[in-house]
Amino acid sequence: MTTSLTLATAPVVRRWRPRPGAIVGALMLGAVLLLTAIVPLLPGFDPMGQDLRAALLPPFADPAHPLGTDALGRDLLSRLALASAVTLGMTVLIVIMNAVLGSLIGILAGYYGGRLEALITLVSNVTLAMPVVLLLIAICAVLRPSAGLTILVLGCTWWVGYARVTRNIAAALRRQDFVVSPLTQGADSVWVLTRHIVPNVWPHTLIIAATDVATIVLITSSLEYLGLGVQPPVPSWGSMIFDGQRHLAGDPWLALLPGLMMLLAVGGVQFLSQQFTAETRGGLLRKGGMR
Amino acid sequence: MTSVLHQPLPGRASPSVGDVLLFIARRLALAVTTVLAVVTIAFVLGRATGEPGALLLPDNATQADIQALNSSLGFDRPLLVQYLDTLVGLVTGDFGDSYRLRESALGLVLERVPATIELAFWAFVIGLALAVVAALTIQLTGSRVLRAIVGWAGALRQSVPDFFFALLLVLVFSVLLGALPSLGRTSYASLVLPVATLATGQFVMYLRLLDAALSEQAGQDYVRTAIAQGQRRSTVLFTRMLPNAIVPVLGMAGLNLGGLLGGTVVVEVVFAWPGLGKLLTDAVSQRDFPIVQAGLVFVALAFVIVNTAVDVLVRRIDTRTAAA
Amino acid sequence: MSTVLRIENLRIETDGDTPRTLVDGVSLRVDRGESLGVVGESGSGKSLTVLAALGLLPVGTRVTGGRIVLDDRVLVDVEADVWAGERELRALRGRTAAMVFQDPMSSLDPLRAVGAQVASAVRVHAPRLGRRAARERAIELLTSVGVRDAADRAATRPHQWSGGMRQRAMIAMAIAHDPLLLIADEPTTALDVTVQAQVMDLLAEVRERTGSALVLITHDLGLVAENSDRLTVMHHGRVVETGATRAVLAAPAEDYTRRLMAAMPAEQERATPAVRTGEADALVADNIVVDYRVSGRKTPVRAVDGVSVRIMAGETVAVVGESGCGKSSLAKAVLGIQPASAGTVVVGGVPVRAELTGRSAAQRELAQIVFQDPYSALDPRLTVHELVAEPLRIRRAYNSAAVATLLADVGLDESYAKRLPGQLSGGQRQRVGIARALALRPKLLVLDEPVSALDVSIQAQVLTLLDTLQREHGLGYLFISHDLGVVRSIADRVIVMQHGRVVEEAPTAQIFSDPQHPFTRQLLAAVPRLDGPRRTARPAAA
Amino acid sequence: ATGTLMLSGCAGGFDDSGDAGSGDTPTRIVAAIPTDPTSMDPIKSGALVVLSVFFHTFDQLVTITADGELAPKLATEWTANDDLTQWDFTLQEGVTASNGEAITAEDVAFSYQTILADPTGENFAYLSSVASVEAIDDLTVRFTLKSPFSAFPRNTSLISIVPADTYQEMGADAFAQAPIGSGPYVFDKIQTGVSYDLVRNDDYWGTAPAIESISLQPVSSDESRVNGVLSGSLDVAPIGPTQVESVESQDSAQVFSALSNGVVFLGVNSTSGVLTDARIREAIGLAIDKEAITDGLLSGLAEPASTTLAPAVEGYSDDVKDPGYDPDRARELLAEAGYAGEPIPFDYATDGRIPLSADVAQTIQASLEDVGFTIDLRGADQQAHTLKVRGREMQGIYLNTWAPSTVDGDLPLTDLYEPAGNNNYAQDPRTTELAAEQRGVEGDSRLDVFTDLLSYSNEQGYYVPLYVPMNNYAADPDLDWTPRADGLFDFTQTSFK
Ligand SMILES: Nc1ncnc2c1ncn2[C@@H]1O[C@H](COP(=O)(O)OP(=O)(O)OP(=O)(O)O)[C@@H](O)[C@H]1O
Ligand SMILES: Nc1ncnc2c1ncn2[C@@H]1O[C@H](COP(=O)(O)OP(=O)(O)OP(=O)(O)O)[C@@H](O)[C@H]1O
Ligand SMILES: [Mg+2]
Ligand SMILES: [Mg+2]
Repeated sequence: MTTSLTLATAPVVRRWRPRPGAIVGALMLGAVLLLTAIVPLLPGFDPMGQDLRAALLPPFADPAHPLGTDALGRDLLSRLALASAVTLGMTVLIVIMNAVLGSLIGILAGYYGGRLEALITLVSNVTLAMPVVLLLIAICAVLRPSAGLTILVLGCTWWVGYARVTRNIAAALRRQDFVVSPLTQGADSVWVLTRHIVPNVWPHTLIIAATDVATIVLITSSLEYLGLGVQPPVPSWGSMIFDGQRHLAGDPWLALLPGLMMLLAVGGVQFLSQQFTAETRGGLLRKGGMR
Repeated sequence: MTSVLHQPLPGRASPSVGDVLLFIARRLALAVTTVLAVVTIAFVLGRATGEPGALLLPDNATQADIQALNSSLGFDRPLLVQYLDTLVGLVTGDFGDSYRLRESALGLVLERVPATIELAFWAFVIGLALAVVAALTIQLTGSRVLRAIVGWAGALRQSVPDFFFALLLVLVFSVLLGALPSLGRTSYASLVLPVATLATGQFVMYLRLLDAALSEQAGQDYVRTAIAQGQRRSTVLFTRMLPNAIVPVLGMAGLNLGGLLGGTVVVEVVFAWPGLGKLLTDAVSQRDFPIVQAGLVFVALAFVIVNTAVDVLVRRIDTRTAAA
Repeated sequence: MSTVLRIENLRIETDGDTPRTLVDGVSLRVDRGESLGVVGESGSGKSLTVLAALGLLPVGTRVTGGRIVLDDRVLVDVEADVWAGERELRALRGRTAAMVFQDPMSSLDPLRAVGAQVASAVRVHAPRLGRRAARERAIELLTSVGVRDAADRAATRPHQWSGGMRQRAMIAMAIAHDPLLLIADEPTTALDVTVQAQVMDLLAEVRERTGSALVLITHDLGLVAENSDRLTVMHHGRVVETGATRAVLAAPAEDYTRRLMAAMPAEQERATPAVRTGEADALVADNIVVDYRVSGRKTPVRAVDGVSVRIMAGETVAVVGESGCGKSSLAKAVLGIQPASAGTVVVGGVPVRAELTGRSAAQRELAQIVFQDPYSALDPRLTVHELVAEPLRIRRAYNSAAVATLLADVGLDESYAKRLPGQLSGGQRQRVGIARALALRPKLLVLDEPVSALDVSIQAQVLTLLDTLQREHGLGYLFISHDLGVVRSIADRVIVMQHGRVVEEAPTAQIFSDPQHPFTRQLLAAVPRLDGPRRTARPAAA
Repeated sequence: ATGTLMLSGCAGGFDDSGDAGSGDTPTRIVAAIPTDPTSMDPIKSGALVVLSVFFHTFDQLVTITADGELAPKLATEWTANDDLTQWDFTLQEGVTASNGEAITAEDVAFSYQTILADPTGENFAYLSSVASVEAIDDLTVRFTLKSPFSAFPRNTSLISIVPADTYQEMGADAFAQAPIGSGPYVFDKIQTGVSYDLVRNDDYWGTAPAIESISLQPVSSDESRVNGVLSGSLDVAPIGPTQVESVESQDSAQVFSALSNGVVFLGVNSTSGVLTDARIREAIGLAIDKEAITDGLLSGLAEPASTTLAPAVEGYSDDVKDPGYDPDRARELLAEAGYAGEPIPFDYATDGRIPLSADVAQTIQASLEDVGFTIDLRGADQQAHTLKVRGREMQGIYLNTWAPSTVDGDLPLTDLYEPAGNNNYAQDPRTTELAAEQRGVEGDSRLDVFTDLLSYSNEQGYYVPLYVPMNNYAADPDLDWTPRADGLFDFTQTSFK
């Protein structure tokens, strides 16, 4: 059931015809990336420089700080750019780690089955049953909380979704003739795994990864709230929103600007990922009557 | 007439007693190993995070006082003994008293469970129900516009972190309109905002899954068969496509509900909702290990139970998986 | 008068800014109680035409011209701007006209008991019938289409039914309301010949009883010859020829019809065998046993039970038998994909281990397989060039000239090299599969139903190709098929299997002229032929 | 006051603790406390936040008023012998617990003795100076101390008196579930970590408070507390300094601010690395612009501190000076000391006791780096931070705060300057000596010792006092209430307008 579903929705290489959602998504994400890339090149870029006497300047009030300043008088535009780079960098790392780890585990489980699969099921159950936040708090209590630690912990615990999907696909692929065929021609499992299973699995991984970007950004920002993650004074979207939240009544832009960044990036990725999902075949239920 | 009709009935509609027992045994083994593994991880991490004595006494307590407290809590025993003690506690259901609150840890956890279940349940049910309704509407009307609107709204919702979304809800509905309580668990009204925060997220997730699954089903031949018999499209949608589409979604739902029952710390913090998540995160940071152990056992069990229930449900809906 | 369905000048196009014409000015007519055969190659618009008649066109296509009249009701008249509504159509579907679709596997809801599905087909147009009564009627219907113990079986779900039985259930649903018209869109393509014969018998019997007209869509000319009164031949979305079936087949007026008939495998054996003596035997398989372990069962399923096969170089040995008799399992055992649990395999004079992993790369190269389904045999992500290059790369013997030669061998020119499987027709895909199999110069080629998914014209091309290659390279073929016509035209020897055992083995000519085993005879009798017995006698009433 | 919206008629599931006050002035108060209280057994439990409950439900021998003065409560008067080692407390007559049990000197002695018997209890540390307690007669309790202690009565303000017979009959565990005391309020309902509901004790021996019922509810998030007050779910809640301005601008709430009894300071490990050099320690103090922090970052809701004691605290003296803000001098000192950019770890707690701690830490980091320091900023959650402080694991400087709940300098002094003190890295014999000395003297001479000690500390740069924060509260606009310096709630004098 599940396998037929996943196989049927398999994104096949087709002509590149962008959908409207994807264009909007690309624009949204592009805006964030552009900001991230361009702002550090501007002369006023200084995400760390404090000036308590110029704190909480509103946007557009001071040409030196186009988007205003935060509670410590730091340039908001610079911090937004740096935070975007930091958060996106972390997120991408975490997503890649999980995607690679999860797909690897899933593919091996699906391809080899049997005991290995049973073991992996157990491990993923334990991983799911153990709340990540608790794990992270506990680990941070031992080691110093840092962006690296967050990346490591999240990067090693969020893979179950990938493993499940890729396991199903790999198990289905394993029975496909085109996977069996190279074996009869003298190839070994490594050949089959690398040339046929992985290339047919990774587009699915990519789709999960795209939706995961959103989740991971949200999770890391929630973790910032608990002090686990990027450490001040380096900004991240999460910490900027949390810090800004305190000023929501008086100086709402402090929270809203990073929120907007997050909206643009996360929403952008989601819209963009719709490009890769299978064209929804409306089937027979779209039409009524002859016309 | 040839063999086709003379072949024995392949498989049985209802699984035999042996099958059921085997299934139960497997599930139990999985549950036990999962809980054991979780408890062990928690124990190891717990011991690595340090002894709690210093956190329990006021600032002017001396090192000697702290030492005395730590050893009275049993931290001076060999690690293995402590571990075995934990396991014995696990079996007997006695996790000891919370270090901080000096009450039965299990009792404290169980005290929070209703609040957590209430939140998780409503968020889950409302999210799923709305998603089903929306997905069915999209299929029935075949409206691209509707699908686009719902899709975009969903993407927007998912781009706002829960804590921020919750805050915005509070600002609008509690502070501005004064229509709903902003915190606590005092009346049904106080359920609205936390549930809304979680349910919207759930809704978006399930809608995506369901819409994809239903669209998948819409292209299946059996749908065409039913329409060609003169069945109403809505009947086909409800009685044929939905059960087929819901099977893969249920698997996800199981995982997800299991996760929700583990607590939703952020929402609990924003709404001062007395749930398990906050209790557990506090307990971890305060090194209140009895609560951590009891809570994790509950979370792991909830997870296993929910997923077993989902498995059973799926096997009931789709007997093919039962045969395999 | 007595016309049930009349389609005039039907035109179907795709939606969108640049519509493609899929069906172009098709006209056809079905009279009461009559049986109309519709033939034509794949993609010629057969299905769309009849789907349009019930307003079941798939999303993305629409009627843009012509008229459809069903039982004197105008469903569409584009010029007069008449369009039947969903309500009106619903009343007709299943009652005036009912359909039986090709794939009985996917045409039933996998989650509902078959009986319940039949019952709901009953209740659609008899809403006042109680659930109980509908259930009883469903069992009655199932019994009437030859399902034994229908009452018991009704409670089971489709996956517990065999293909033939599912098709019976489909027919039971279709005749629930004694429709004036039955539309059967390739109702037997997924079934083997014996079951196909049963299903066609059943349809004839049902029509005898109900007096329904039949539209039979297929690309099997033998099948229409035996089962239709009139014949419509379609090509590229147009009707090229219409007339009384026997007359058209006896003297095709149109070029396309003639070509179609020429592509049918000749009903005679190969003239000149290609067997090479003096070379090592392509395959000597002795006493092969294949067991499948099935979870929940103590004893394994024995799919192949002591089968021995010997194939000389350049010889084609066909394995025939009904579905599930163990043909594919035998092939897999020879290749080691599903290791034989007993028996020995010697390929090209080299004894090899039972399991694939136990065979060296060189040993594996000796035997190659061409899979039945050309769709799943090729990695959708690789180009034709890459696909053919793969076996060479595995062997580290890749050069692009060799790939080009292989492609040329199977009749694909350079322009195909860059295409993806999705951009190839079934026959072209099968050629790529063959090129892949040939790349390693095997001694033995196992062909597991290599043409059953292809329509006759393409099938003929592939068979010719196989013949040429065999003569050139002295390949031994283990040719698995249930299409006896194909087998007759290509095989030197035939092995007939039943329930995992060989029941008869003989040279092709002997099998066809003088079958010994009753099962072989039964199999032969079930093959539809142009001059086969007619099942479609019009009921006297008409 | 609270819950403008209560769905009535939805039976079950919730305790519809609807508004009691149907008249014009509400008599129920819902207050948010920032953290979960611990056990409701006052013998075992002594964490600050619990005191907000115990002040209402139990009597203590003495009490500390909102402005930090010592005042009689259960004890009407107290006297010490000459060397301040023996204290006699005379009790109020006719006090009964809410279950009718009379509270006498026996009960007081029992409460103290039980605490003293268990060194692992939370309250034990407050009584470290006590050798023994005995009831002399029904109304007199005598404390014998191990050494002279002039501020001893203040410590008794933290110890709640339980009815001895009841406590023993019920046993500690059961008592914690349904505690009984002699305070102006009695427990109505305890939901651990959710709400602590109190109702007025109509048989209270003292003056009856105006508020009929109190509900104390833990709400951990700043924003939630503000919104709770703004939306009417809460009547009073502690809030952060950044929220004050916006709450003030709203009609639906008012703000109370009061200078606290605590000081936020930098702890300095003067025994390791470059910080062993006094010049470098001095440079730290000189590099930090305290006024910029208090006026800018904290919006004026704090005052620069010059000593490790807050002005409200007994022992504070204006005479103690700190070197002030002089970044140039700091640079000179660094150059003199030959500081070559060795990184100095700077630990702080990301959440918890110090509002805006992350911002404060970052400001300090920036100021220090401005004069040439290399600072390695390390955040951790409050508990991990506390454990590190307690374990004396800080390697460089760290952000910390000390707020003596007795509002007396003795507690912080013990911790900061005596050998066993958690924050005491210097282990300087002189500070040890002075800290002990103040206990044996009273009045102005005690103040002199304090002045010496704190001045010496500043000179040595053992700590860098930063600021005295204000406790800020958002409250119902009609609430008539005085916030306490120690940040605890006491609603006995409170009413609605
Ligand atoms: N939904 C659709 N959208 C666009 N084109 C379609 C659609 N369905 C079918 N077609 C095209 O219409 C043409 C006729 O299709 P149709 O299914 O009628 O062929 P057929 O004669 O039934 O072939 P086969 O024997 O393979 O079933 C084909 O070229 C097919 O690709
Ligand atoms: N993986 C498997 N596990 C269990 N039983 C199997 C498996 N594969 C095949 N079988 C059983 O083995 C028997 C022979 O199957 P096989 O596929 O060899 O038949 P076949 O002759 O090739 O049929 P067809 O014409 O339908 O392809 C069948 O009864 C089938 O159900
Ligand atoms: Mg067709
Ligand atoms: Mg087969």
